[in-house]
Amino acid sequence: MDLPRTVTLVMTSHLPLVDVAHSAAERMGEFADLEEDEALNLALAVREAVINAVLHGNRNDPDRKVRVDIRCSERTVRATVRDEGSGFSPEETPDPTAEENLMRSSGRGILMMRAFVDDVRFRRTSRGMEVTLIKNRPALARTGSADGQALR
Amino acid sequence: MDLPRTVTLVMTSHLPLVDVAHSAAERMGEFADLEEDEALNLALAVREAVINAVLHGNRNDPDRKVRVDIRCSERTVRATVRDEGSGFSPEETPDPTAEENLMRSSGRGILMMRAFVDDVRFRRTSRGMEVTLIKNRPALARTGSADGQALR
Amino acid sequence: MDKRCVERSKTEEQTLKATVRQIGQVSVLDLSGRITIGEGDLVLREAVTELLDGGNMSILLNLKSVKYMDSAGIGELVACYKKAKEKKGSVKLLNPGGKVYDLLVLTKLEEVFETFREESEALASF
Amino acid sequence: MDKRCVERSKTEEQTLKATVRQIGQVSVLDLSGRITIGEGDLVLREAVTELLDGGNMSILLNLKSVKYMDSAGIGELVACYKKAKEKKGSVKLLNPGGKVYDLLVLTKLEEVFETFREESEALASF
Ligand SMILES: Nc1ncnc2c1ncn2[C@@H]1O[C@H](COP(=O)(O)OP(=O)(O)O)[C@@H](O)[C@H]1O
Ligand SMILES: Nc1ncnc2c1ncn2[C@@H]1O[C@H](COP(=O)(O)OP(=O)(O)O)[C@@H](O)[C@H]1O
Repeated sequence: MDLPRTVTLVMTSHLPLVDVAHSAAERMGEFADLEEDEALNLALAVREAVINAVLHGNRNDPDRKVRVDIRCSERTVRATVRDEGSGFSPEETPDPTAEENLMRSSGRGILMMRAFVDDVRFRRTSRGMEVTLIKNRPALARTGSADGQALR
Repeated sequence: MDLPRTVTLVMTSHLPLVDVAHSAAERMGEFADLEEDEALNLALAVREAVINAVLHGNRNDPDRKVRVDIRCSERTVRATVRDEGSGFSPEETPDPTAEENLMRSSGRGILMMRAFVDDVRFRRTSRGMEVTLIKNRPALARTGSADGQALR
Repeated sequence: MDKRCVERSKTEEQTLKATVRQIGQVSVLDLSGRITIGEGDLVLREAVTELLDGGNMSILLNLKSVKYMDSAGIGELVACYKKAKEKKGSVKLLNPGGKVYDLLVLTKLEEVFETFREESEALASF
Repeated sequence: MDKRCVERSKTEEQTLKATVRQIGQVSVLDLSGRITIGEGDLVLREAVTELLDGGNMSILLNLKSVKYMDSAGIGELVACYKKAKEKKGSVKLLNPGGKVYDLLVLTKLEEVFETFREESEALASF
């Protein structure tokens, strides 16, 4: 089978460009045979990671880039979002579902990422933060039937 | 003003991924303040160039990449599509509107690119073909009023 | 905020549309599209602020046609709720669809918002 | 061609939908969506081939709800035209919208295809 398929996206730190990453992730999800709703979930997780990369990581600095690698392999489709910021420790972020945080108007992005994909991994590198979002592909897609679609 | 904004997209040579480039171009067109229809035209031109890069340039070889750089500057939004093929001479391609070619089921991509954007430039490099599609931004967008949108 | 930009920057299906129906003392805000950062959230904020500034303190957000929200969108819902409360008004929710409802549950905000399935019930509750 | 894949691979609004209305001897194929490479073109090809194979030789493609085509889409239109002609049938066009019409003009294919604005006129022409 004709895998992996990859798309890499490098964008300047402009918030409206998050939609480019959103669309790219949604389409890769569809090509990976995710259900329409699950492809949207992948896109929403990527959206949250890219928003954070632009706002918190790169602090809207137009000279800093956000890089998104989306890869469809046999069993998974995964997106890695990298920024050029100083990183953070996800375990130290406040729980947005705690009583005292419920009325905050932000702080729910990571919660949403975790809900929308099967696995979320954070890594701090020398260049910045790296967030990997992993979605399992449906079993059906991994057997013969997806072959026809691989090269259309 | 907060320019240029750029998105770079690198993808494996899989035809269905053309939609990722299409969406990216359409959104960049919108962010560049093109009318909705003109943003679609830009996307359609990029679509044709990417199809050619995948099919004719990279000949569907999954190890070869297609690279699309989309850049929104003060006066233009431009997309450059690069493949890793052996290139071609556009002036030698048959005119699809000539009587004897009208009934062919292919050969209209370059004609469409030229119709959908303001300028098309072809360049053969040592690494492959390079097609640049340029669309002028509306005058309105270049004066003060677009500022608000630049960083939302 | 420059409304023109917000509205022009997205393809038709995606821009959040907000229209008000005044039913007795209640302002029903019919929303359709998506509530996302830099666009839908701003449209929502503007619409609710306008209502509150105009003295309309009972606001029902009809979410039936909202396809999805991101964290900024749900954050804006909370911001609207708080803004109304400060002015002794209230913001309630009508008919959140599958994806939006799941998000309210995930974030535990269904415990905060009064949420209704029937418009008549919602109207009667103010 | 695996139809399931073609239909699943795109979001709802974009997949080309093709439905047939048989009016007398004429098969009207109502198309909606986009006709693009690897999806819409395949849907169109399959639909027209099925009609021809079933002995339906008078085919009217209703393009009213086709938003756009790429070069593969317009190429498929030509291929359908030729396939019908070989079998002594014909493919005509109804109501191409702005973008599709412009493309027919650009490619000089409006000189090839008989094109109608009124369905009744189109039906009478076969
Ligand atoms: N890429 C990043 N770089 C630096 N800090 C980050 C990054 N992503 C998230 N954070 C930190 O984690 C916090 C929680 O993030 P999140 O749950 O997405 O909520 P929000 O972005 O709304 O605050 C952020 O407020 C920020 O302090
Ligand atoms: N990137 C490319 N690399 C090599 N050859 C190309 C490339 N793009 C176009 N061509 C050549 O130019 C011809 C005309 O292209 P086009 O007008 O897009 O029509 P079509 O792709 O349908 O043949 C192609 O058939 C091909 O021979």
